[in-house]
Amino acid sequence: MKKLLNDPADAVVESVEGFVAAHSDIVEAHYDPIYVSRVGGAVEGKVGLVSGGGSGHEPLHAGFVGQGMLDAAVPGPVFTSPTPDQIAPALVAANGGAGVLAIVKNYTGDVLNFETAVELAEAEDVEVATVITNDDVAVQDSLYTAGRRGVAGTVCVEKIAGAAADRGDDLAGVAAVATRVNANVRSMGVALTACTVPASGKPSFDLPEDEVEIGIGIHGEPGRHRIKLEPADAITQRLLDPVAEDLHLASGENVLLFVNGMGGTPSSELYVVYRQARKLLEARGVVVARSLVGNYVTSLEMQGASVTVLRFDDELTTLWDAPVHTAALRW
Amino acid sequence: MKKLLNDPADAVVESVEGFVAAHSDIVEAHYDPIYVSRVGGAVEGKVGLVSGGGSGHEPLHAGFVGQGMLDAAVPGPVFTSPTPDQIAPALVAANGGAGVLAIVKNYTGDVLNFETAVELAEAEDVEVATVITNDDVAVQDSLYTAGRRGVAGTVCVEKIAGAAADRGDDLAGVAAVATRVNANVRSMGVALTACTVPASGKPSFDLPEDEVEIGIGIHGEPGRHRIKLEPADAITQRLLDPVAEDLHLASGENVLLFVNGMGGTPSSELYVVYRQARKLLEARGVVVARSLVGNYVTSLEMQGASVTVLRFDDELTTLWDAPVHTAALRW
Amino acid sequence: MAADVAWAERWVRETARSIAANKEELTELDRQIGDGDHGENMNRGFTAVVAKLDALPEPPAHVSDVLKLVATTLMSTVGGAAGPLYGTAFLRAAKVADLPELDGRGVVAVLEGALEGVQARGKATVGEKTMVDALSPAVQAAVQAADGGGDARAVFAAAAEAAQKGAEGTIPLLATKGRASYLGERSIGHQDPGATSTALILAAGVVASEPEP
Amino acid sequence: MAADVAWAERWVRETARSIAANKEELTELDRQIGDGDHGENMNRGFTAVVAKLDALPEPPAHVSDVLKLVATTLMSTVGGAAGPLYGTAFLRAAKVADLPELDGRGVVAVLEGALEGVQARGKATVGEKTMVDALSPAVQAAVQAADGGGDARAVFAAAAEAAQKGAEGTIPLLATKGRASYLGERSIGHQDPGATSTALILAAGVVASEPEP
Ligand SMILES: Nc1ncnc2c1ncn2[C@@H]1O[C@H](COP(=O)(O)OP(=O)(O)O)[C@@H](O)[C@H]1O
Ligand SMILES: Nc1ncnc2c1ncn2[C@@H]1O[C@H](COP(=O)(O)OP(=O)(O)O)[C@@H](O)[C@H]1O
Ligand SMILES: [Mg+2]
Ligand SMILES: [Mg+2]
Ligand SMILES: [Mg+2]
Ligand SMILES: [Mg+2]
Repeated sequence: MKKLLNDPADAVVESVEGFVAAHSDIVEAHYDPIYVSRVGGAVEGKVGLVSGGGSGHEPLHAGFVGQGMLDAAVPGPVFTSPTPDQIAPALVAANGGAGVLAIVKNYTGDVLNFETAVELAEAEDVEVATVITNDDVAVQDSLYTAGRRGVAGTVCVEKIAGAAADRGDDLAGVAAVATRVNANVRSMGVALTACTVPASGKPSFDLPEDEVEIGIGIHGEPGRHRIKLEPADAITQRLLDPVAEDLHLASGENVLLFVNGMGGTPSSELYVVYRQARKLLEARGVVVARSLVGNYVTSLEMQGASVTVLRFDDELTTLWDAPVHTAALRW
Repeated sequence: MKKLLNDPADAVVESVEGFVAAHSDIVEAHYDPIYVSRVGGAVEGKVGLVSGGGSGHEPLHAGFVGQGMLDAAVPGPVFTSPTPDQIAPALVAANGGAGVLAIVKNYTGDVLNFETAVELAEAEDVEVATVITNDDVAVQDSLYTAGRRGVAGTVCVEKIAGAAADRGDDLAGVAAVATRVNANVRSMGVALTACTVPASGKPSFDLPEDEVEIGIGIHGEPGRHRIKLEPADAITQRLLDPVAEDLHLASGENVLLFVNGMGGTPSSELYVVYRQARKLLEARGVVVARSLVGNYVTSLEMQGASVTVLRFDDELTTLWDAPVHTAALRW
Repeated sequence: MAADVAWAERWVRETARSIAANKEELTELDRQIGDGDHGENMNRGFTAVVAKLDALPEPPAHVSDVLKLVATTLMSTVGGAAGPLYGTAFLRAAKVADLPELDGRGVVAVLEGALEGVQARGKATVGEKTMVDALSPAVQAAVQAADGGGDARAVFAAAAEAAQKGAEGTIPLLATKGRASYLGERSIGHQDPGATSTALILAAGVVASEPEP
Repeated sequence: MAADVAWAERWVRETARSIAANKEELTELDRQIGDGDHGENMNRGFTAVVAKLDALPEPPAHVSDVLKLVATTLMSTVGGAAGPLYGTAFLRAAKVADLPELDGRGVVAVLEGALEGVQARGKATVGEKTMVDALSPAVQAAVQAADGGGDARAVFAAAAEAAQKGAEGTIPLLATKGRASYLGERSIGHQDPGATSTALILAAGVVASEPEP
């Protein structure tokens, strides 16, 4: 394993230290337990937004702390949900008196740890609503799984819910917007290589030089099936089609098209994927009204990409366009 | 070779197509010969800025086209300088009547092709000044080399010269600012892995699992020497010290600290490098006034990073802070 | 033999030792069908438990004190799915371990409490390829052993053996809970890491009840 | 034999064939001490040259027309260092090839023009591990052969042989120009890709002057 790290046990803390030092105008860190919050603390009267989860998905979530998005982010160990005693103080710190929305990706660990944390925060008189994101169409949502995973679509939920909180919606309102985004966003990913969790030092799975994993999550877990490497256009279609179909996209609808890099794929390749995904949407009569291309929800140094589509309506478009000022997303 | 590409021969064009489609509010592309320019064309009365070079360094340069930075960017084949007949039309297109500054990284190929292009543009009555960037301290600037390479510091030159052009400096003035930035910026990089040029399909060099290359450039070329893998703090010191010494940084000086990813290294690791580089600067009494951390000048999917330091004065700081609105840099 | 607070402390320390010794194996199992952190997670948790035990100003008075310390420590250090699940398991176990010493029936109650805790949080039933597939047969075996008049040690030994068999029995199962469920059919053929750590924890309880040499 | 426009066209087409056949080798040499694109670059250029030749409404009239077409095409399709250097080389060569047919002296003039062009643009002298190390001995050998009364073919053959030796002679050299110079000492022990392509280009000229079978 080759990484620019010191002791793997210190990786998360040292990375957070560097992150808040580089962006000290936007974020600050609390240690022991560790979480990242907006400089200046909770905004009086605004609904607070908190997310968190295992590390290794940077810039998710700390990179999205700042005006117009999150108020706090809680990083667990790499690919491991943070603990309730880490999450609860972040929930409390994000409360400006109007309550807090917890945005949780749908993994057993994240859900369970946030559940307990919410109980702890409520015991300190913080009103908390929780929205669970589950946009990954690679997982069939049925009796036979833990339910769809929350992946890149989480960024859309965080951005738009952040804008709703900023314009003054109350907790129920912000939660309703977040739920609506989650209901209208779908993703699907591909891995060209595995990634290596620093503490284990071994690749998360073994993938022959001529094969790719379709339907991967963001924790270096293997996907649903393997195929021989294909041209980007063909792979993109394998990602876009299930997304479009699961959303029941109709001709004339407006969408956000978001091509997300898994961490180790150069942006030139992401734009090749974007190009084809857009063509396929346009062939369906769908209008790509907004775009996002880059590494936003990653799996360490994994090579690969995911395609996310969010169905827009006028309100969601306006909220997407609203100003955001975070380390990783800014306009 | 595993990449999200179609025919490698089409990679540059398809990537540019995706890029301009995703950022159609900022950039547009011209094909045959291919270059990228600001939507709306040259700004009347403003000095135009043009850069270019081999592809594979994205977001450099097309990602920096937009308000406050470049007016046009010319992508060559991967790691191969564009040709004069590609560059010349971009120079002409960027001319708003006040002349054009060409920002060229110091490689024999780039310098020679821009030279001819400038002659061609001048033949069309466009006044052109050229600034050559050469910030890479890994190469000793002596009789025995083609001179230092232009690497990540080029972003600083493009950003600050862009701001100078925006505030209305004339061509000589913009060129002087660019020259001053180049004189005060130094970089040094490390590679953990090689990268693979799509057309060749082979890694640019072979690096054992326990070794890293110190002093690499941005074309997948091997560095000056190899060492056994060390902790991030030790490697960072090997990058930062030569940079600080070459700049003769003195206690009390203000700098921009820029940690650049080579493309395949996750941002969590870049922040670990940033943390240590900042500590080392502070130990020298140097004030880190501004920071930039991310993939800005890459070598395809290479894993690694470079450390860039720019000595600030008040004017350069103001110009760095001036608004910029490009696909890859925005504030 | 009856299981007293000294036994409980030995159990926990032996668990920590065993988890550390099997850290790589647990992680490797999780790498196959999960995200490759289970060994790391459990080891972080039990290392913290031992540190907390060592730092106690005076030795714990009751079995339930030990189990409660394990519960809160796992909850606040393990994270992931295993943290809340084992945390709740030990919390419920602590609640029913309200006697100074546990006899065979007492051990059954503790194990039943643990199973109840895991199922209350995780909603998994037998056959879903989770730690429930080790813990549930362990409870059944414990009940049988207690019905047959077994003492604490005998009951625990029966439970541990059944847990081990249960863990191995997860190999052919298709996962429908936890991360492994995302793999669908591909989860078949691998042993569940959580069931494996459950078997290790129970086996450690048997070692702890062995007469000192 | 004298070198006429038909020969020039054969030369160029044979060069394109040879470069394509040796593309991988050139790239591999460039991978060792450069950025691994020289084969790709040269092949892109000469493929374009052949396409342009094929597309001409009528065959070129003069040797200089062929060389000029090569020059402008390489300049606009090769990029990198080699594009402008070979482009300028062929441009200068075209300027001196102003006769319908070249004799031995004519070939010398062409090669001298090419060398002058490369040096005007690239500022490299002999021993810096560049294409100059193939082209410069080629010119010397050509002069000698012409002095000895050699015809175009004999002069070209002498030049090609010397270029090949010169290219091989770059192996022990320390690069001080071009990308390889960044490697310092580590550039020693590898053959320069540009010198190698120069040798291929000259060798193609000899093949082109072989009597048709
Ligand atoms: N719903 C559940 N009920 C019971 N056990 C579960 C459940 N979900 C997961 N587990 C157990 O947790 C184990 C994984 O733990 P761990 O790797 O530490 O957490 P994570 O999956 O969050 O990385 C699985 O092997 C399984 O035994
Ligand atoms: N200054 C120079 N003078 C003469 N030849 C040079 C010079 N710089 C580079 N070269 C030649 O160019 C070759 C490299 O060409 P190529 O790989 O196509 O370009 P690049 O180095 O831009 O990738 C080198 O092998 C060398 O022979
Ligand atoms: Mg985990
Ligand atoms: Mg090149
Ligand atoms: Mg796990
Ligand atoms: Mg080259």
